[in-house]
Amino acid sequence: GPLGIGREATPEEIAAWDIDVRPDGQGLPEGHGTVAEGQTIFEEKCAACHGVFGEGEGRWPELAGGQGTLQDERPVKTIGSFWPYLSTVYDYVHRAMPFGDAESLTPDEVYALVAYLLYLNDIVTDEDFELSKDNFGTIRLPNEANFIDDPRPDTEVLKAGAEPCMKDCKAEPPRITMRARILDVTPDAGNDEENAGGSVD
Amino acid sequence: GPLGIGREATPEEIAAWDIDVRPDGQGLPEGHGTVAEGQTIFEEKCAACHGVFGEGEGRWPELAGGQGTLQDERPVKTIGSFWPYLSTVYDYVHRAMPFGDAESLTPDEVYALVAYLLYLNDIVTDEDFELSKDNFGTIRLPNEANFIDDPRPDTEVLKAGAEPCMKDCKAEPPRITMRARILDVTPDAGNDEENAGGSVD
Amino acid sequence: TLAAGALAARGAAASDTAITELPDWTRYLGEGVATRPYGHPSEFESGVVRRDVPWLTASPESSVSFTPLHDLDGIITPNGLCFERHHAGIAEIDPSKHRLMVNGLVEKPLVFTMDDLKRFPRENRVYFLECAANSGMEWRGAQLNGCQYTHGMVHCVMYTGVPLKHILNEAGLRTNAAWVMPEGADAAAMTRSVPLQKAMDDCLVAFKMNGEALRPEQGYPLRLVVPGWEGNMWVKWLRRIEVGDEPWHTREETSKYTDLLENGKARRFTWVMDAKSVITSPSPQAPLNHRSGATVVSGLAWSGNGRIARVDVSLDGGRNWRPARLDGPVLPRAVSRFYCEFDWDGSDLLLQSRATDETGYVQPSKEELRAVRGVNSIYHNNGIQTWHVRSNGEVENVEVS
Amino acid sequence: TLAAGALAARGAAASDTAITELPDWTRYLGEGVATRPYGHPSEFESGVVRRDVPWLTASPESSVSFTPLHDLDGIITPNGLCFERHHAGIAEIDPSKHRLMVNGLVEKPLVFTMDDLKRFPRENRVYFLECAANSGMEWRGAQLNGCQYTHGMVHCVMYTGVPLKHILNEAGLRTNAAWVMPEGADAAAMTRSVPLQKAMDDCLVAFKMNGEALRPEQGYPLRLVVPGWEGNMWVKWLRRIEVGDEPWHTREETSKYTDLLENGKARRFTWVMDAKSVITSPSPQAPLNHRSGATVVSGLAWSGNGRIARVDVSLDGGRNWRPARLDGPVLPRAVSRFYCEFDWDGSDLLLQSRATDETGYVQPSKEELRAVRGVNSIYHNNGIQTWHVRSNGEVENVEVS
Ligand code: HEC
Ligand code: HEC
Ligand SMILES: [Ca+2]
Ligand SMILES: [Ca+2]
Ligand SMILES: [Ca+2]
Ligand SMILES: [Ca+2]
Ligand SMILES: [Ca+2]
Ligand SMILES: [Ca+2]
Ligand SMILES: [Co+2]
Ligand SMILES: [Co+2]
Repeated sequence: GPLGIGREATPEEIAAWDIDVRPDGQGLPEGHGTVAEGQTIFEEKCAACHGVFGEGEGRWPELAGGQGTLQDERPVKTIGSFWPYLSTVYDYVHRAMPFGDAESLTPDEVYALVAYLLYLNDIVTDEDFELSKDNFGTIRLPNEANFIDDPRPDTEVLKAGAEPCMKDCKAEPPRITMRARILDVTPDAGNDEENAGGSVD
Repeated sequence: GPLGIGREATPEEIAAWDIDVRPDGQGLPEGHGTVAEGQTIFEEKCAACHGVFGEGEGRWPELAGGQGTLQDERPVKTIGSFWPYLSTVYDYVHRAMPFGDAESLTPDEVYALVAYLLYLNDIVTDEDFELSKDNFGTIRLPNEANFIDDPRPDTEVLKAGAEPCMKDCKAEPPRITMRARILDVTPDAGNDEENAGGSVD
Repeated sequence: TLAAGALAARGAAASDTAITELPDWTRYLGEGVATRPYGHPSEFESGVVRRDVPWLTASPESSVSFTPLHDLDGIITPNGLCFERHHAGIAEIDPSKHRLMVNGLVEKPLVFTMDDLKRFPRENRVYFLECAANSGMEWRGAQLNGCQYTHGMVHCVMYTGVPLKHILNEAGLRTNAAWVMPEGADAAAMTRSVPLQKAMDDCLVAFKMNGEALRPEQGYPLRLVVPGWEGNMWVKWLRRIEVGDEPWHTREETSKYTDLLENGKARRFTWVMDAKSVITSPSPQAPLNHRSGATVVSGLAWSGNGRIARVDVSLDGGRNWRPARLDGPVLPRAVSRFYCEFDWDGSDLLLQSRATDETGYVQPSKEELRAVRGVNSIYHNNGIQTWHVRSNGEVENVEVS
Repeated sequence: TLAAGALAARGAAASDTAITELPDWTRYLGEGVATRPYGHPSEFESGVVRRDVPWLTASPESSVSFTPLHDLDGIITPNGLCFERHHAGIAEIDPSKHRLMVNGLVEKPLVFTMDDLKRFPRENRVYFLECAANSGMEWRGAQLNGCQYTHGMVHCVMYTGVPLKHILNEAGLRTNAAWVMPEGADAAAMTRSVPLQKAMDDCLVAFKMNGEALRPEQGYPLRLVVPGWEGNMWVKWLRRIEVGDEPWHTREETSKYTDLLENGKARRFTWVMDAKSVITSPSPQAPLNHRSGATVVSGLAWSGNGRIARVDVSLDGGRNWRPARLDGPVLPRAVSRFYCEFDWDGSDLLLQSRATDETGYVQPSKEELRAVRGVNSIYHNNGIQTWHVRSNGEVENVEVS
């Protein structure tokens, strides 16, 4: 049972930190904003990094586009092409963006920005569309159904007492098929290769 | 068997590092020095810390005296009162002294200093006494016989399956018999007590 | 076996002045005690550092720096060398102002100070933390030439913390509680959904690593520990735990940390870090300084599903294997150190290591993994690593047929 | 048991501005990765340091600084906080110039570079290192007010090193070999006599601690590890190992590190560190910040003779005992962490801990020790430590009847 440690949180304290939003709408605050309002805010607070059309500036991430590319050699994963739930957009924009000024947006501003992000991703097409707590649940993202549960293990598992292959596990002596693309990564020798592509997630 | 790692040491290399001296005399180099010669060197190189008579200066250690004090409340342990073997004096003075200029003394100088340390401890009384490799083994220190082997464990050892005392292990409720002498040791509060006596060995 | 040539060459040589001329450190006093109240490594170890690869990310505040695995040994990662993965830089938190809140499906929502948390029963456990994106750059092929970069988003320390179950029981779980959501106090305020069974099993709310307070880069003063599961769930700068009946589908488990397959579907809630191993020495940043004879191959193996059962090493690119020696404590969900000592004949080698854990799971080759996952899943690349060792001791990251 | 008063007091209070006003670290970016290639603790932990007591010794170069045990947890001591004990200050050695020589009763005297040593098979082991002079100031009574000072000449890390037997076998032992003498490369050039059986058993020639190179204060680049035996034998800055048929009776095992008894005889070659324990929290430097209710007593126990079997804790000065909980890995010749959680009624306490090791040896009280050893043996004080906890949470080092 309880040890008598800590104290009860006040409702005001909980309200200050309880900012998460779930797909069923739990956690959405009262508020509303239109695509047009969102565009204004986006151009002021977001476009410098994410691009006017959410296409990404330099190395900053893109927020729109890429629909239908998930099976390409280089998939483009954005809100419209990949994210399952709109609630995640609200939740994340409010808690983490703009980068460097987190939790500075009001609920109305966040609703407006989310509406604009839907517009950039062609999920809504009307600039006068208004997103609010009341209609939030009616918006479904295109890729919602394409997530599956973890089926692992998905490679070899030995039966009890079995050993992995130890001898002649390959028919032919192995040949080298690829060498390191970026030979010298150590920053100190001055000959680092630049921007070989790829990123860390 | 050997793995073929490393290389053979040359005799010159071994001679540079093989400086240890054993009680049976193994390791003593050729050389000699008198008490009088040792006094000259000691006063120049040692007395500033150890005192002209080896009595110790300030906090630096004493090197002479204390014979017969080992059962006193505050024993004085020096070469004369406590050390078992003279070889240790040679070995240590050569490898570690003077403090800050280790291994700077020649064998003749070390023999002379050891002779002088014997004189300061009244083990030899003739200022013209000369110590050398040849007569080194004839000098015995007074406390040689008073060392015994480790007999531990020397307190309670439980028999297999037994438990230590858990209840009513003292007849009376314990009283505090002593409190910390040095209450505030932390150097940061500016109220440290000075020189409460004792040292670390 | 004996390297006869090496022994023959070991005859008398010229004396080494490093021996015959006493160095200064044998003659003169060094610095005294307490000149270094909190010590630091020798200046001669100044190359042993975390490193980043600037072009990998948009900004250093949302980025990674890698553990120098090639320079380390044993199973403990020194605190100052644990890889970093931040999303809004390092929060510098005043512990006297830090609070932990528990709210949601609880009898009583609670707030704790750091002093409060230290009154709960606590535990000490050695656990690895691996980011699911570790080795992510290597999915398509051999990319970065060094195990610090290919495998350096892993570390292993002893955590001291309160089992999360004690904290949840203090608040009292409602009967429909099924998930918990840890949340960070940094400017990324990261959140993840953790199933209640895991939360009540072995999760810790930790405040120490390797005996001292968490480092700021690792979440000072408080972080979540989710043994064996992907590092992203081990929320740093932990400020809140919400209890709920459904997952939250946060950005870090939807946009990110889902594994996109060839067929366009994406796996979600891929929590466990499968068994994995890597040879840390020799490796591209740790070439061999001798040309033949007694040689030590050293590496790490770990599994989110428990203990490592065995590690095998191949010198010929996976065609033939020999068992390696697991050395020191083999602890569940911690790294294990393995060694393979062999007599090198000086010829080219294709070194590989392959871990098997206590469930029987065998670390797959990269080809086996790609066959199942494609090349765009980004995360959970636990494929076998190959190093090409040349006769001159240099080592390169390669792939083999 | 429930602290009813504490629960009742836990009702709604005024809101904490630390929560309702978002702190800067939740709004703004922190420093990016790789701004700290070798990290350091939070500035808020600046009090967690080694400390010395200047009046204890003649000079800081031959002196000690103590591990801050009261601030630590678990069983791993962070490298920067390991106590120091030097006799000529800290040698700063260039590893490329450092050599290890093996000479004496061997088939072939050998010289090794650091690279050579890394070609031998190696091991990783967690071991405590305690100076035999630890707690030496406390023989006559309660002296220094803090476990950092009363017990701080102990640390515990994972060593990586070569079993000494491999190195001795490489040189080839002559049949009359019976002792080895390690020697340091610093300006104290410390030597000790180690019986061959111990040398061939579990001694290591170590080059890493907690995964990275030894710290200069701990003997970089090489030291001897003599598991369970007094710290003075673990020669730092190791440059030579001589093999012989008799002990050398060096200064460090005659003038020092012999145990003078009441009858004027002195024990020599008192190698093993007997079982010992101490409560690290609460302790004088770690007072309690609450006045009643759930309380955690934390401490360390260790034995040079193997594993700790049990630790018991007393709240009433040794009259009655309860078993403490050993937590985490319990390894032979390493420290073990113990805890005792209890419901404090706020009254004065006389806290003690008592270790028992796997041989059945029970940590004695200080009176029991004095009865056997007198008060002038300086070394091997492993007596039970008593802390007086007051109602206001303050703690003092005391002795009791
Ligand atoms: C100074 C640069 C910057 C600014 C300004 C900025 N962002 Fe971001 N944004 C980022 C970075 C960097 C990330 C990725 C962070 C990470 O993954 O740790 C990101 C991520 C995002 C994501 C998630 C993308 C994904 O696919 O996971 C969204 C959505 C987003 N930002 C929206 C916004 C909005 C809306 C604004 C304005 C209110 C904004 N951003 C302002 C830099 C910026
Ligand atoms: C700058 C101070 C200093 C000078 C000069 C100095 N010593 Fe010392 N000596 C010490 C210190 C300090 C110790 C104790 C070192 C330790 O235990 O680590 C010591 C210890 C000794 C001891 C061992 C004492 C014991 O009881 O264990 C002997 C013998 C000794 N010195 C002899 C000499 C001789 C001979 C010289 C001159 C050639 C000399 N010393 C010069 C500081 C000095
Ligand atoms: Ca919520
Ligand atoms: Ca559009
Ligand atoms: Ca480079
Ligand atoms: Ca010798
Ligand atoms: Ca005289
Ligand atoms: Ca003070
Ligand atoms: Co995953
Ligand atoms: Co001893």
